[in-house]
Order: sequence, then structure tokens, then C-alpha cells
Amino acid sequence: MSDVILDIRGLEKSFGALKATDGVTLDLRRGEIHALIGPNGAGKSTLIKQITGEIRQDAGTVSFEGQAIDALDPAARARLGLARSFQVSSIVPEFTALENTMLAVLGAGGGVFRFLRPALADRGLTDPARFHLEQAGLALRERVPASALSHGERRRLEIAMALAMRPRAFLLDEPMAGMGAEGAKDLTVILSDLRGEAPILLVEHDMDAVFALADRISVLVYGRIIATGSVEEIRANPEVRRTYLGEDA
Amino acid sequence: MMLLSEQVLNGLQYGMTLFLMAAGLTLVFGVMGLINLAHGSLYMLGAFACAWVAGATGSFALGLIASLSAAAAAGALVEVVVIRRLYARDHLEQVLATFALILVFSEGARWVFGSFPLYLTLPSALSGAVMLPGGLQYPLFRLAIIGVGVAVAVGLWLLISRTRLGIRIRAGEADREMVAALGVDIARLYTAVFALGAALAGLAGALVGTIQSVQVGMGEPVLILAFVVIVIGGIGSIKGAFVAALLVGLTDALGKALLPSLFARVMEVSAANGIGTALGSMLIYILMAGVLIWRPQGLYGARA
Amino acid sequence: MSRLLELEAVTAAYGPVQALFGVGLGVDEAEVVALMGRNGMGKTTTVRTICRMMPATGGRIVFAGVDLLRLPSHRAAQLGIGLVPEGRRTFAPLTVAENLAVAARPGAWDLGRVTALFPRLGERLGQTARTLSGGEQQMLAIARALMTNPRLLILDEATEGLAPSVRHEIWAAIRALKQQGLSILLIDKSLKEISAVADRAVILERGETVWSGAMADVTTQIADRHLGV
Amino acid sequence: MGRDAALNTAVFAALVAVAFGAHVYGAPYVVTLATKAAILALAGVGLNLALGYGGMVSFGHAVFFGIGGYVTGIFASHAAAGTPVTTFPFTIAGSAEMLGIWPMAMVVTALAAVVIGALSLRTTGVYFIMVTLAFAQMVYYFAISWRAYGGEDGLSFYVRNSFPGLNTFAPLQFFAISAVLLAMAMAFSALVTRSRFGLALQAARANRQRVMASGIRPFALQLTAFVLSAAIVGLAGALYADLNRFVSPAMLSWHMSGEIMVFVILGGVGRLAGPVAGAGVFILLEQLLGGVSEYWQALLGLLLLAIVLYAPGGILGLLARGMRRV
Amino acid sequence: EGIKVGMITTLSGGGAGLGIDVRDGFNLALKRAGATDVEVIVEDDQQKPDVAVQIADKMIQSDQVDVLTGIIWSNLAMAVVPAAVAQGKFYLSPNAGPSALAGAGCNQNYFNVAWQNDNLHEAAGAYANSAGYKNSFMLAPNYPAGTDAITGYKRFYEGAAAGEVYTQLGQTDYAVEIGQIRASGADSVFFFLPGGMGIAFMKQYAESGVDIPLIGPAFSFDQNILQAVGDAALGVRNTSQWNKDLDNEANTAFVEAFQAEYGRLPSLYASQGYDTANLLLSAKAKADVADQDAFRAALEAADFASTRGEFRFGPNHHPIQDIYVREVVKEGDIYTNKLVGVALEDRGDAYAEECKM
Ligand SMILES: Nc1ncnc2c1ncn2[C@@H]1O[C@H](COP(=O)(O)OP(=O)(O)OP(=O)(O)O)[C@@H](O)[C@H]1O
Ligand SMILES: Nc1ncnc2c1ncn2[C@@H]1O[C@H](COP(=O)(O)OP(=O)(O)OP(=O)(O)O)[C@@H](O)[C@H]1O
Ligand SMILES: [Mg+2]
Ligand SMILES: [Mg+2]
Repeated sequence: MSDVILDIRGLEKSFGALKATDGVTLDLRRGEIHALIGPNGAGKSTLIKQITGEIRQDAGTVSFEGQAIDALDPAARARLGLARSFQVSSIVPEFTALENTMLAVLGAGGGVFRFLRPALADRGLTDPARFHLEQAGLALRERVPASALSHGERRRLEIAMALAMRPRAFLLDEPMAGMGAEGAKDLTVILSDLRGEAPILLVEHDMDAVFALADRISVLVYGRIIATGSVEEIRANPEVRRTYLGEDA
Repeated sequence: MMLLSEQVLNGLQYGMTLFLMAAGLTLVFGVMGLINLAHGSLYMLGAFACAWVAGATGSFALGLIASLSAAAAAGALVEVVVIRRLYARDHLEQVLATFALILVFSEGARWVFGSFPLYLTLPSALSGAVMLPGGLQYPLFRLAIIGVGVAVAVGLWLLISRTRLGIRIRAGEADREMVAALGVDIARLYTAVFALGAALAGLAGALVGTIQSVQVGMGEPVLILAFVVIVIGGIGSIKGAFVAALLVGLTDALGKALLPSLFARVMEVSAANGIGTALGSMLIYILMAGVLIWRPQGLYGARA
Repeated sequence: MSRLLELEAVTAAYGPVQALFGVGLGVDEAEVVALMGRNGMGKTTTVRTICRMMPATGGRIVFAGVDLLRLPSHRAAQLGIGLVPEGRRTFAPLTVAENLAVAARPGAWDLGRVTALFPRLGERLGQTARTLSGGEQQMLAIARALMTNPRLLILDEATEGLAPSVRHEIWAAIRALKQQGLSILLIDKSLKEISAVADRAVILERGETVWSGAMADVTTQIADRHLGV
Repeated sequence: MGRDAALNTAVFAALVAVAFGAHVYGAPYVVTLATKAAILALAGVGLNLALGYGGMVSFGHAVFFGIGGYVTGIFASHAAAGTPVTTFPFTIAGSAEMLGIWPMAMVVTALAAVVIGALSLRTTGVYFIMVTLAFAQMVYYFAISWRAYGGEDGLSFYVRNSFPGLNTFAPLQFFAISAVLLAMAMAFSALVTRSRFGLALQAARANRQRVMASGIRPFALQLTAFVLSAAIVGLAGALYADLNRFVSPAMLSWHMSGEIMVFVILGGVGRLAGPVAGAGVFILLEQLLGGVSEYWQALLGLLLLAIVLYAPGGILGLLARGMRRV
Repeated sequence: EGIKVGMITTLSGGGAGLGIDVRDGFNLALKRAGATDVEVIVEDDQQKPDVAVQIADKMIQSDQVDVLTGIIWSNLAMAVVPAAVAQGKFYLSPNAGPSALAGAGCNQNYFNVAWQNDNLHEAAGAYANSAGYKNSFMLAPNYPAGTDAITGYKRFYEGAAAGEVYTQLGQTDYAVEIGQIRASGADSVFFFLPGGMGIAFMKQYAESGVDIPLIGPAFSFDQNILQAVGDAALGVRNTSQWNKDLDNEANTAFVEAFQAEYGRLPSLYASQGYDTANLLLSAKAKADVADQDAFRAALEAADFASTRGEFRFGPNHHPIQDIYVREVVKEGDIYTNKLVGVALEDRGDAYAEECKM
């Protein structure tokens, strides 16, 4: 079995005249955190959406564990084991934190069409959900409706839900955003441990986190990957420093 | 051939009437995002006000002014007393509230004006038929309605897409709280918009009521048709409502005119009449379902 | 220096759930104040009460000598409070240009100046906000607040989701705005950047002001205790 | 949770108490009214499944109510006339047995719902409201011109269908049948909404994107809920036809859809006993106000307005808040 | 001993005018007769069949009325009447007369005091012949009463059909149909469009420049509707079993008393309500309602002074009466009808033979 879990080849997507992704080729390997960085509007989120199937690419293919998944809809891809987090928290506002997380467990575990047994009494859902809430630092907030969570708490919930899907690959779109300094620190530890469980494609603007976590970094600029390499290589890349990091030195 | 061209004209004309009836609703529903079932009641109110004032003074122009002002005033009142408290709530509670308003308006109108239809007839300057180029006779007043419809369409489109007021209204629909936090008095803005929508409903009531009948309950069929038009066009799009109104008008007119004879080719006349007419009544709903299944966001609606 | 904004013992609640238990803070003319605290401690709630997006249940809020406590939201904005809200809240169906036009009030900031600050927005004036990238939306939110030409600019995590280079630009812009005499109330997670620009800091914990003082006095010990870093 | 259950039980018990009280005090008409309330509440419980929990605001549920009614009417009238309902593709005889007619009504309604639901669910929000209305209007106009079963005049069948061991003509016994079915539907809907399916369904209402990202297809959830909802409404339609011994296109009209929706909203959207409270209160007001003035509907409107303005979340929302305060 | 009457009629919404007139006419007759021992319970059916059924249940079960009456609309009558008469109540129809209740579905306890639904249309057909029309265009809504109307018209009309068009129920714009009429080469237009539909049609017709003569049944020309149509209706011939200038004693007294009591001219519907009450009173004078057979016989005798002059029942308990032609005229400020002739004499109906009772 090859080490490449997710293989993206020549993805293209245009919005009118704008090429949001322009021939992106990229892979994600077992056990790694592959960070994807790039300026705002470079096409990172668009790339994630093409991997999850929310947006259909104009050209190129995505394969997951050796199988082309271009024909599958988002739900089918999620069931194969592709979990994503959203750049803007996407939660069910009237559900409690626990119910939100249960939803993720339910989606991953299947058995949606069961009509009679109360879900809240279903240990198969609640136990894993509680576990992942705890992991994301929300154990004390499980009964709070998601609409009453603060921004940072919602970001944590987003993480809990991604974890609860127990996927075979993570696609995380700016998980650090809004977490606060403390949250970012905690999350760095969580993600670092997680890569053993499933590889992570990490889109992030928090360079401290990226440099601390990434095994490999790819830089996406206006739809094209301009560089891929180790933390040191990317840090030293003058073009990255100029266009992205904005450092003169 | 003559018949067909007359029917096409009828269809376009009917479409314009529909647009006029839907115009106020586009503003309130499409742009403000409020499901106002009482739109038909405001339409009725405009017709009653016009009939009453025109009857008392003998002047159709005064009647029109009365319909505009009565409907606008009623709209503003309704917005301040009822609607305003519901923006923050579930859309469905707006449905219930405006349903209650229908009852109040309808029976209130019956209480004030009685149970019998009112007299409202064309001003003499606009009555009778004119000869169109090509030898077609056409009622003058219907041409006037077309004119008003076009004017309202253009005016509304400019208001919504070109003025700052329009931008603010749309922004308010997207995020009320945020618009207010940027310094826009959204409450007053919405009262004004609602009153404007109501005034347009009242104007339509007066104009269309003139060639139809002015009576309690006249607003109900209008309500559904107006919603059909807006939804086919795509919510929030004036252009969409305009195109959809013409499309619905044409479909309805040509369906009614042609279907029975089409069926008569394959079956006996009276059966063909029955089926043709039944299908004719369904036609605009078939059109709507078809359009929405093909384009779930309507012809010109933004994809959500 | 005169006080522009003053909060005293402000309390506020979301329905039955109290969120603020006594917040006090002050912002002077041409001063930058940082509002800090862990997730869920009441920073955003404080900002929302200042902007009158939610009612305060007690205390005092005075802006430019006017008691804000009973004023509607749009009055507060008209008095000169400009908000970049948490989560951007750009008007999704409107174009970039329209987003900017909604709020525009006469003053030094106009379309030309904000697009000079964020050239990317200038390129996308006709695009609807819904389709902007996250960072672009953030720029738009800041530009929109500037278009109101506020006396006090409130930034609630305004650099979230921005690429490092843009973030540098925004911090530079904040410094420039400060130079021009604008008062700023600032929430952000980057202690390093805040330290460089803020004059004073106020720290919240469970809806209460637990510390306030000069930025320079925020020691590692204080940061560790109240912010977890 | 416990409180909600108590409230729901209390509302249902109140309806039953009214019916039995009226029977004891010799007011059979009030029993009939309570039966009407129970049947319309049953329709409301059905609609609530789609509207309240599934977020599918259907403005066309009268079509299911009417189909349920027409199935009953057609079977009953053929049974009375001794003719078969159809001879193609195989012969189906008429029937006057409620136990036979109900499943038939529910199945036919469910089939209609599969078609209407599958097409309508391509749209969302207000578009969904209007597409469902469109389908209902098509069926309505069809029924109006369907001469074989009376067209606009409707179809009378003079006698009620029979239920083994009961005299369905006795108002109280017919009420009992309706109330038991209502209770069953409420229990079913309580279970479903709390189940795994209910969890996913409610999530799909609020956030489709999230549900898809979790690996669940909202379409399948929503279509299932829509069909279940329609089947319950179809059953209610069958009962209503029996109550009146009459069906007509009025049962299919948008007024009917609106009325069922009003009951649900008035009682409290997404609340189990909401439709019961809504239908009960609405019918009560209608009866009380009818005698007050010729313009009673205006009073009804004003009262409804007062309820909307001062009772967010409907009658049950108000009661629930009241209980919390005590 | 008294008698208890349940009146189910439409008192709210768009169709309220008809119900109000029936009720007022009915009450006027009782008042003039000083019949204090007739108790009338009036309920509003909101023009909804299910509501009508439930009111009927209430009146039968709780109020224990002896006689039901009042329904305006055929579809409501179809919903209520069969079950009511099956439970042994008398039903006197002051307006609706669906064919099903005149033919195979007739019942010994059901009496129609107005007309069988086809009657006025038949008269219109007969009138068309006598006016020498050879090519009629026919227009009616697409529902049973509409098809009955055209069937009724054609039963007597002998000329050719220039067109036969069914419109949507509740339609308010008739430009398309008027276009078809214009193109049809017809010499006359028969239309049955009750209520607001008729108002809209006539107004639009008058503006269209088409001037083919119109004929219709009285429903679009009643006192209350004419005021809303205005000049557009002037000169149109229509058929009715009653008019306010019918020269008989009962009618003169009725018209005068109605105006004095309610301050408006009576309509067709008011006269029907008035006749219904008088029929009831005549039977009550002869027999006790508890003795069903005697009471029924008394009703069958129809021994009362009808506002229509001659009035008797046929074997299916539907009227046999003259039907007149009227013309719309303006008297001072008021639009009204003037009698111009008789269209059909002693007309019964086409369904009586199917009635076995
Ligand atoms: N539906 C759309 N229509 C038009 N343009 C779009 C659409 N969706 C995205 N874009 C544009 O495509 C570009 C890429 O957007 P994307 O969201 O992928 O950026 P990103 O790399 O995630 O940026 P950020 O770091 O700011 O989140 C942006 O310029 C955006 O405006
Ligand atoms: N809409 C709401 N309804 C009820 N409670 C809320 C709501 N919004 C926030 N809260 C609660 O109020 C408290 C303060 O929240 P606030 O958003 O002010 O925190 P914050 O300091 O801005 O946090 P963050 O850093 O995560 O943005 C939190 O406990 C939160 O759960
Ligand atoms: Mg992004
Ligand atoms: Mg916050």
C-alpha cells in the first residue's frame, strides 16, 4: 500500500475570468501534516472544497486511497473518511455542543435511518462525542446551545466535530483562527498527536503553528503551487518571504 | 393570425397587470424578506379607497391619490404596530401575523363598505378602445396599465439597484443588526419601504380594480399570483419579476386560447374544452414547478 | 487628554444568561486600548453593548459626553463609533462597492483611500461579498468601518484569517490611524502585535474587568494568569 | 424535557376532557367540534414533522389531506354503489371498512408525496413553499374539473365508514377513534424527532452544508420526513372525510394548506402538542366569536395578532414560559 | 306549537352579500307575518363545505331543529342536504338547485323554492331563439354549475355554437375570451359568470369595442352587482324568475316592505328567502311539523302568495314557474332591471323524470 493517501492532480477551477486553482498538484501522505499556505484569495479554500466535492473542478482528478473520487458527492466522500473543518464555523446553532458533535459521530458511524430509539440515550453516539468535546476543551460547555457559544468556543467545536468523524484524512481550513493564544497552543499539541491517526492537510495563516507542526509546506499563490518543501526550505524561499510573509529581511 | 397576435398582446398586457400587482410585493418580500400575506388586503384597500373617493368626488385622479395614500398609511401603521416586532422572529410567525391581518382587513372593509361590490369605473378620458396599427382594436385603459407597469418596473429597478436607499435596504435584508451598527436607521427605513410597497399594492388595486370588480376578497387570488410571479423571476430581482410576469401572462393567455382547440383535434369538442380548460388553469403552476425544478433559484435569483 | 469612551460597571445578559458582570474601561482621544481575555470571557459582548447591538442591564456607557445606554444602535454609530465585527459580517449578496457605500459618511476616508489601503478590494469592486475569500472579506469589513469615518474604531479580531503580509499591513495601518488621532479599541490574539501598538490594556475574565493598566505593565506573569500564554 | 412532556400530555388531556365532558352534559355538537380539532391537529402533527422539525415549509399539504379524503370518499361511494373502484390493471373493490381504507389512504398519499417531495426538494426556502403550492394547485384544479367524482360540487357518501366493534355515527365513539390516532401520531413523532434520524433531520434543516460534510445526504432525510409527514396528513384527510361524510376540492385548496399551517404556528412550531393547542384554540375562538358579531372574523384576526405579538413561539411557547416561572 | 329553523348561509367573506339577502328576506317574511313561534338559528358557513356540514350536524344534534334552509352554493348544498334529509329533517332550498338533487338524488324532504340550476339558462336559450339569434358564443366557468349552465342554454337554444369556452373559476381577466368572441363571428354571447367574475367580464367587454349583444341568467344582474358594473350593463337582456316590478300584490308589498326595513332595493336572493319563509309559514298553518307526512303534504301544496305570482311544485319538489326576460335600465341614479317579456312559461325541469320518490 502506497503512502500517498490523498492525491490531487492538475486541479483547475475558474470563476469567470478568475482562475481560483490553476493546475494544482499536491499529495498528502500517511502520518504527515502537510501545510498549505498562501495569500488571501490564493485559492486554498477553493481547493479544499474541490477535494470535498462541494465545488466541481473544471479539470484534474482527486484520488483518495488510490481510488478516484471525482464522481462522488460530498456526503459520499465524507463517508469514505475525508473530514473537513470550515474556515467560518459551520455548526447547527440550535443544537447543543454535544448534539453537534453527536451529529459528526452519527455521520461517520452510519445508521442514520433509525427512528425509534432516542439519540441522547444512545451511548454509541454520546460517548465518543463527549470524548472529543473534552479533547477540544469544551467539556464544560456540552449542554450549551451552539448559538450561545463565543466565537472561540465555536472554533473549538468545529475541531471537536472534525475529530469526531474519526476520518482517514483531515482537511483543516484555518483551525487556529479565533482560538486565542491559549487555544492555539492547545490545538498545536492536539494536531501534532493526531497526525499518527490520520494525515492532515492544514490550511493556516498562523505561521507559528505552521512552522511548529508541518512536515511539508506547499505555497499556493493565485491558483498555482509555487513551492513545496520542508519548513526550512520554505522559510528560506525568497519569493515566499516577499509575497506571503511580507518580510523584507 | 389576427387572433393569435391579439392573444399575444393580451398575454403581454395581462403580464403587465400581474407585474403591477406583484411590484409592491417584490419590494417587501423580495428585498425586505418579509412574507406579507396581507399584500392582497392592501391591494383591496387601494381599490376600495379609490372607488369610494372617486364615487364621492367624481374624480378618478383623486381616487388614485386616495388609494396611494390610504394604502401607504395602512402599510406604515401595520409595520409599526405589528411587523416591526416580528423581524427578529421566525419567518413563520410573520405568516401567522399577516394571515391575521387579512381577516382584520377583509372583515373591516366589509364593515365599512358593506358586502356588495363597489362601483369603480374608468375615467372617460381613458375609456373605450383605440385602433392599433395593424387594425387591432384595443382598450385604452389597458394600454395605460401597461404604461404604468413599465414605469413602476423601471422606477423600482433604479431605486433598488442604483440608489443608496436601495443598497441599504438590501444590506438590511442581509444583516439588519450590522446595518444599524453602521449608522443606518433601519427601523425608519423599513417603515418607509413597507409603506412604499403598500402604496404600490394600493395603486395596483385601484388600477386593476377599475377593470375588474371591487369587492371583499378581491385580494386573495392576486396574492397567490403575485407570489408565483416573484418566485419564478427569482426573489429580490425586479428584472426577474418583470420577465416572469410577462411569461406567466403569455402562458396563461395562450394556454387558454389554444389548449382547447389543440385538444379538440384529438377528441370530441366538449371533452376537449373541459380538459383544455382544466389544464389551462394549471398551466401557470406547471410553469412555476417546471422553472423551479430546472432552476431552483428562479430565473434571475442569486444562488444561495 | 480627554476621555472619549467610558464604561463603568457594565452588566449585560443574553436573555436569562448573564454574560457581563461589571466591565469598566476607558478610551481616550487618540489612544489605542487593547481588550484581552480568554475565549468566552466577554470581549465581544462588551463590544456589542458599546455599539448598542445588545442592551446593557446596568452600569454606564458614555461616548463623547453622550450617555449611550438608551440610544439605538444607529445613533451610536452616527456619533462616531465604527465597528469591525467578529466574524466579518459583510453583506453577502452585495458587491464590494455596495458594501462600502452602505455606510459611507463624508470625511477623510473615501473609496479611493480605502482601496489604496487594500488594493485587492479595489480589484474586486464588482464582485459579491459572498464569493470573496476569507481574508478579502476581512479587509472589506475593515474598509467598511473606515468608510463611516469614525472617531473610535473598534476592531474585534480584525486580523483573523489574514495572511501574514496583509496582517503586517493592517498593523501598520492601525499605527497610522493612531498617528492621525483616531481612537481604537482592539481585540486580537497576537500579544506581540498588540504590545507594539496599544497604549493600555484591559483584561476580562468571566465578564468582569480583572486588570487594567498600561500595556507596558502586562507582564508575562499577568499574561500567563489571565490569557493562558 | 420532563416539563415539555407534561405540557404535551396536559394539552392532549384537555382535548379529551372537553369531548367527554360535552358528552356527559349532552352536547354532541361539542364532541363533533372536538373531533374536528383532533383530526385537524392530526394533520398539524403530520405537517409539523416536515415543517417544524424538517424545516420544509410546505404550502401544499392540503394536497395530502385531500388525497386522503378522496381515497376515502371514492372507496366509500363505490362500496355504497356496489361498483369496483377500478378494473385495471386489476379489480379493486370499494370498501367501507376504516381499517382497510386508512392504509390505502396513507399509501396513496405517501406515493404522491414521494413524487412531489422528490421534485420540490430540489429547491429550498421560499421556493420550496411555492413549488409545493404549485403541485397542490395542480391537483386542486384537476379535482375541480374531475366530473366523475363530483368536480367542484364534491362527493357525498351519506354514511360513515365502519370500524369493527364501534358505532362510528355516535359522536363520542368517532372522537375516540380520532383521539387514539392523534395520540399515536404524537407518540410516533416524539420518538422520531428524538431518534438518530430526528437528530440528522433537524441538523439538515439548520445547516445542510454541515450535514453533508458529516457524510449524510440531506435529501434522503428530508424526503423521508416529507413522506412520513404526508402519510399522517393523508390519514387525517381520511378521517375528516368520514367526519363530514363528504369530500370536495376545498380540502385541496391553498386555504386548507394555510389553515393547517396556521394551527401549527399558532400552537408553536416544532412542538409536539402545538397543533393540538393551535387547532383547539382556533376552533374555540371561531365558535365563541361567531355569535358575537357578523364581523367576527375581524375579531378573530385581532386575537390571533395579539397571540403572535405577545406569545413568541405560539401558545405552547407561552405556556412553557409560564410553567418555568412557576 | 312552534317550529325551529336552522339557517346555514354565507355571512362573511366575498360571497356574504347573497347570504345576507336570503337571511333578510326570510326574516322579513316572518316579521310581517308576526310569526313569533318560529325560532330561527342563523349560522355563517364561510362558504366552506366542511363548515356547513358541521353546522348542520350541530343544528340537528344539539339544537334539534325541524327544518334546515339557507344554503347559497351548490357544492355546500351537496355536502349538507343528503345527510340532513337522511336524518329526517326538512330542507328548503332558497337558492342552490343542483341537478343531482332534482333527479336521481331527490328526496321527499327536500324542497327547492328557487329554481333548478338549469332553469334560468334554459330561459336564456329560449329567449335567444325568440330574439332571432342563430350563432351564440357561450362562456361559463369550468365547474359543474358552469357546464350545467351551457347544457341548460343549449337545451332550448336552437342556433349554432360560435364557440363554447370554459374559464377558470375565479378568473378576473377576460381579455383572451373577449378576443375569442371578437374573432368568432357570433351574433350573441351567452355568459354565466356569477359574482365578481361577471362584473369584471362586463366592464372589460364594454371597453373592448366588441358590441355583440350579451345574454345571461339573473345572477350577474342582481340589484347589488349592477351598481358595481354601472353603464357597462345597460341594455343587457337577462333571465329571471323574479323582478321587482313583477305585478302582483305579494311582490309589491314585499318590495316596499324590504326597502322600508333595510333601506335598499331587494334582490333576487331576498325574494327567494322571502318566499321560502312564506312557504314554511303556509305549511305550519296547516300541519304540525312533528307529523312529517302531513307537514310534507302541506309543503307540497305550496299554498302561499309567492312574490313570483304563480308558484307550484313539480313531482320532484322543484318549482314550476314562469321565467322572464329583463333588461338592465337606469332609474335615476340606480341601475336595475325592467321586465320585458316571458321567456318560458310554467317551466319545470329536465330531471324530474329521473326522480323516484
Ligand atoms: N463563487 C465564486 N465566484 C467568484 N469568485 C470566487 C468564488 N469563490 C471564490 N472566488 C474567488 O476565488 C479566489 C480564491 O478564493 P478562496 O476562498 O479559495 O481563497 P483562500 O485561499 O481560501 O483565501 P483566504 O486565505 O483569504 O481564505 C478569491 O479571489 C475569491 O474571491
Ligand atoms: N448569543 C448568545 N447567547 C447566549 N450566550 C452567549 C451568546 N453569545 C455569547 N454568549 C456567551 O457569553 C459569554 C461571552 O461571550 P463573548 O462572545 O463575549 O466572548 P469573547 O470574549 O468574545 O470570546 P472569544 O474570544 O471566543 O470571541 C460566553 O460565555 C458565551 O457563551
Ligand atoms: Mg480560505
Ligand atoms: Mg469574541
